[in-house]
Formats: sequence, structure tokens, C-alpha cells
Amino acid sequence: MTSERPSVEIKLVSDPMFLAGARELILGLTHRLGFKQDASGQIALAVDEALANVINHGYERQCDQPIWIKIWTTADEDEPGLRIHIEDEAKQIDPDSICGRDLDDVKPGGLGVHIIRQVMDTVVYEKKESCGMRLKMSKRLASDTNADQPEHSHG
Amino acid sequence: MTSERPSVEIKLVSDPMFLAGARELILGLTHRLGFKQDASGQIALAVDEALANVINHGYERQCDQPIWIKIWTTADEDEPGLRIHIEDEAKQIDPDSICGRDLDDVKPGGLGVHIIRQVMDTVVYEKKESCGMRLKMSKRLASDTNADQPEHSHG
Amino acid sequence: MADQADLEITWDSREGATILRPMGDVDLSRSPSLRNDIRKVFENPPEKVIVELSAVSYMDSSGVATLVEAMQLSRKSNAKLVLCCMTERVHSIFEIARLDQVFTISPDVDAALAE
Amino acid sequence: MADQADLEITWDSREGATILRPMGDVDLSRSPSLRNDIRKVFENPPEKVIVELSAVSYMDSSGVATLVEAMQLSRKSNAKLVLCCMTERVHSIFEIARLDQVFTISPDVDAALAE
Ligand SMILES: Nc1ncnc2c1ncn2[C@@H]1O[C@H](COP(=O)(O)OP(=O)(O)O)[C@@H](O)[C@H]1O
Ligand SMILES: Nc1ncnc2c1ncn2[C@@H]1O[C@H](COP(=O)(O)OP(=O)(O)O)[C@@H](O)[C@H]1O
Repeated sequence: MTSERPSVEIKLVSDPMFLAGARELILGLTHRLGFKQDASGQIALAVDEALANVINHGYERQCDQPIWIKIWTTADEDEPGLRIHIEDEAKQIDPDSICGRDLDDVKPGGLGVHIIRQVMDTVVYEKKESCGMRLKMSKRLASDTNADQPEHSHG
Repeated sequence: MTSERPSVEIKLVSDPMFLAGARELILGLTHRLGFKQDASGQIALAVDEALANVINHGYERQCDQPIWIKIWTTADEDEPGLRIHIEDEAKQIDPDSICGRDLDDVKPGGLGVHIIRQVMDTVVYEKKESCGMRLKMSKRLASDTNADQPEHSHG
Repeated sequence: MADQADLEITWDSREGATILRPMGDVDLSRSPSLRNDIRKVFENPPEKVIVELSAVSYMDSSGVATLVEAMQLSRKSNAKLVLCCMTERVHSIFEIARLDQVFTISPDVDAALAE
Repeated sequence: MADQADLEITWDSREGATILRPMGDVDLSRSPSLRNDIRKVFENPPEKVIVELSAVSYMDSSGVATLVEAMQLSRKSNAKLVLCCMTERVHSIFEIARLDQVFTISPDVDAALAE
């Protein structure tokens, strides 16, 4: 189904000032799809964290590089929900090297990847065919805010 | 300046269910740019009306056709604000034929174009080079909610 | 279907008036639900129809068109139509459309009942 | 510049404590403002620093990182750091990051002063 065209496709420049707009779009969309307010907020947070990582790590804070958000709503399928891809044209890295810090070792940073994995049902990082990285995430409507569930393993 | 790449570019399918997400994105972005809440709400309304018109008239309610929203933030120029283009691949019509009903002749419909012209600083409809229509709108940060100003003439 | 296409609308009856209370954004995707309910009300028109809008945070021109249609239906059936409890944001679209003087708009349900 | 890059942050002083009150979303674009102000506070560290978060409706991990840095600064200078008035949404990110037990979090400013 992710081979079909996305319902919504956003291309934005890698400037932190556009994070707010992206979050609000996700909130509006998830709300409309029937996600509860909590879950909507968490999905928006995951997208924000993913975009922030592309800006910080992928593009090393360059503010004029492209980022794509592709959204598939899977409303009429067995498992209604959302699929979201975040794509960049930054340098390619080993997907297994993308992980957060040990949560017990309290220090600034290292939380974004944890948040993404905690909030979404599935999370897979991969190298794109040509250049750049792709983060594939999904969240089913049925899966409540799964903050208490164990994290998902790498893709 | 609209020849530069847009800061944010959204491609969505012509399904009314995505209007909410588009509105929220505009709200988040305009708020972040420093527009007051009133003005943000009005710009989101104008975009909603423009998208609804593409869905209703351009695509005659087909829900799977492409619509593009292109947004340029003109933050560091003399006149900080926003430029927004809404583009479709629907049939081309004479831009001058796009106008609302006589406001004194109260009946359902015919308000969208009035709203767009009232809310935005500049509003121009045009045929795209290849196929489809383009609506070009702009709003300066300095122009307060100009609900009391006369409407702008056609482009 | 995950798509929450329908607007939630509660119905109430008070002093001979039917009170409709839509909840959520009334945009192109949701105004058909409101239109449906309004048509249903006018199948057996009461003396007065009140549309209570406190839970409508956003309305676009498709919602306004639906309410203009309600006004036409109310005239046909000699019923009174009153809108009430509008948020500021919703009121502003009535102003832009110069319909704020055309509709009877009350601050609250009690005032709407007294109209 | 139209871009409102800076977070609005008010400073207050009460019973020997410095109270910082950021207003708005604390995300990657705005957390540098908060970091700046926090560093400024610890240039002359008071006994207690309270970060009053009632006007912060959204925070991402860059905001949390800034507050973790504040905690480290407070330990270095033997000051007490208390967060208070968190909205539920902001609290949930502290839970996800398992930091809700690491920070001292009070329901309101009075409780924060009493900590
Ligand atoms: N989009 C990305 N591109 C490259 N590296 C990434 C990306 N996202 C995450 N990483 C790597 O994963 C690490 C952990 O990320 P995260 O948990 O968000 O914490 P932080 O961003 O604070 O370092 C980063 O330090 C970085 O090395
Ligand atoms: N994007 C568009 N494509 C084609 N025609 C349009 C478009 N937008 C507006 N129009 C024309 O302008 C008229 C007025 O539009 P509007 O004021 O929004 O009222 P309504 O949509 O209720 O008819 C429409 O009836 C239509 O003929």
C-alpha cells in the first residue's frame, strides 16, 4: 500500500522554523482520522523529533536542504491508521547506528529516537536507493498510546 | 522572489478530509511567522476556501486528484509575510469568470471567493502554462486583518 | 472506516424549540452531516430551530451555506431560526459574508429561546 | 525579521528563588532562547530556580535536553531546580524519557517554593 501515491506529501526546507507547521498538519490530520488527542499529540511529537534529527544530524544544521514528509492514510483497510515516511538527501549512515542514549544515564540529548520508537507502532530507518535516508513509521488507530509497551526493535 | 523554491510545498489529494490538516499547517506556520491569531485564522480560512473550490469546481468532487500548496515565507525582505500558490490539474477556465455572488442576494454558496479576496492582500487567478489553474495569494505581516478594506480587483 | 466523516450533532427540545448542537469543525467534509440533520428537523418543522454553535471552533463557507439553506427552509415553514453561542472565529466569517445582520444571532440558548 | 525566533521568557524573583516563565512552544527553533536564559540565571546562581511551564503547550526533546542541562548546572552550583505547572502534554514527554522521577516537578509555584 505504500507503493501507492501518498495522500499528503510535504516538502520543506530544513529550517527549524517550519517544525511548528509540520506538527500542526499532523495534529489536524490525525484528529480528523479519529486518533484521540493524546495519540495525535504523540504522533506529532514523533514527526517533530524525526525532522529535528534530519536537521541536526543529517544536514548538520544547514537550513536550506530538502526534507520530505509522505503520509498515507490507511482508512479503508483492515488496520486503519497512518504511515509516514520522512526522507532526506543527507549523507547515508548505517541504520543500526541510529539509537538513543541509555535512558538511565541522564544527560542532555539522546531522547529523540527513543521517543519515536515509543510512540509509533513500527519504526524502520533505511538508506534510500539513490542518496539520503528514509524513516518509515506507522501507527494504527487501534493501538492506543502505547507508552507502556516495550520498544520495537530496529527494522 | 516567487521564482525561488518554496519553503514548504504540499501535495495532497482532492479529498475534503485533508482540509483540516492543511488549515492546521497554515495556522502553525503563520503563528510562527508572527501573525496574530485573528490573521492566522483568516489566512487558514482563505486556503481552506481555495482548496474547497478546487475540489468542488475544478475537480467536480473527484477525490483523488492532485492539489499543490506552495508557500514562500518572506521573512527577511522589506515586507515580511507569506506568499501562497494553490495549483491544480483541473480544466482551465477564464480567470475573470471566477467571482462570488452578489452579497446582497442572500442564498447558499458563492462566498468562497469573497472570503479569499477579503482576507488576503493580493489574489490572482491564472491559467498554468501546461494545464490546470493557479491561485496566487499573499499577505503581509504588517497588513492587519483587513476585513474593512475594499476588495482587491482581479489580477 | 477510520475517517470520521460525520459531524457529531446532538438534538434537544426545549419550550417548543428544537436545539441542534454540532460539535467539531464544520468544513467541506463535515457540512453534509449538518445539512442532513437540518433537513430532518424541517421535515416536521417546530416553531423554532436553534443552532447552538459553542462547540464549533471552525466553520468555512460550506457551513455558512448550510445555515443559509436552513434559513430558507425556516422561512418556507414559518419557523424561526436562531443561531447562538458563536465563537469569535465563527462570527468573523458571518461578518465577512455580511450575514451577521441577516441571521438572528443570540449570545446564548436562553436569549435564543426568548427571541 | 518576521520570524519570531525568540521564545518569550519572563523572569521573576520570590523568596530567594528565580522563577523563569517561558511562553510558547519549546521546540528545536525555540529551545536556544530557553538555554540562553537558563545559562544567564546560573551566572549568579540563586538558591532555587523554578521553571514555570504553564504557558508551554508543547515541548520536544530539545526542550527537555535544555532542562537536563539546567539540572546539571544547578547541581554544579548547589542550587535547587524545580519544574512546575506542567501541562499534561509536556508531562508525557518527561514520562516517555523516564525523567519524571529525575526532576523535581511541582504542581504549582507555591509548592515549588516549598520544595
Ligand atoms: N536522521 C538522522 N540522520 C543521521 N543520524 C541520525 C538521525 N537521527 C538520529 N541519528 C543518530 O542517532 C542519534 C540519537 O538521536 P536522538 O535520540 O534523537 O538524540 P540526539 O538527537 O539528541 O542526539 C543521534 O545522535 C545521531 O547520531
Ligand atoms: N478553483 C476553481 N476552479 C474553477 N472555478 C472556480 C474555482 N474557484 C471558484 N470558481 C468559480 O467561482 C464561483 C464562485 O466561487 P465561490 O465564491 O467559492 O462560491 P461557491 O463555491 O459556493 O460557488 C464558483 O461557483 C465557480 O464557478
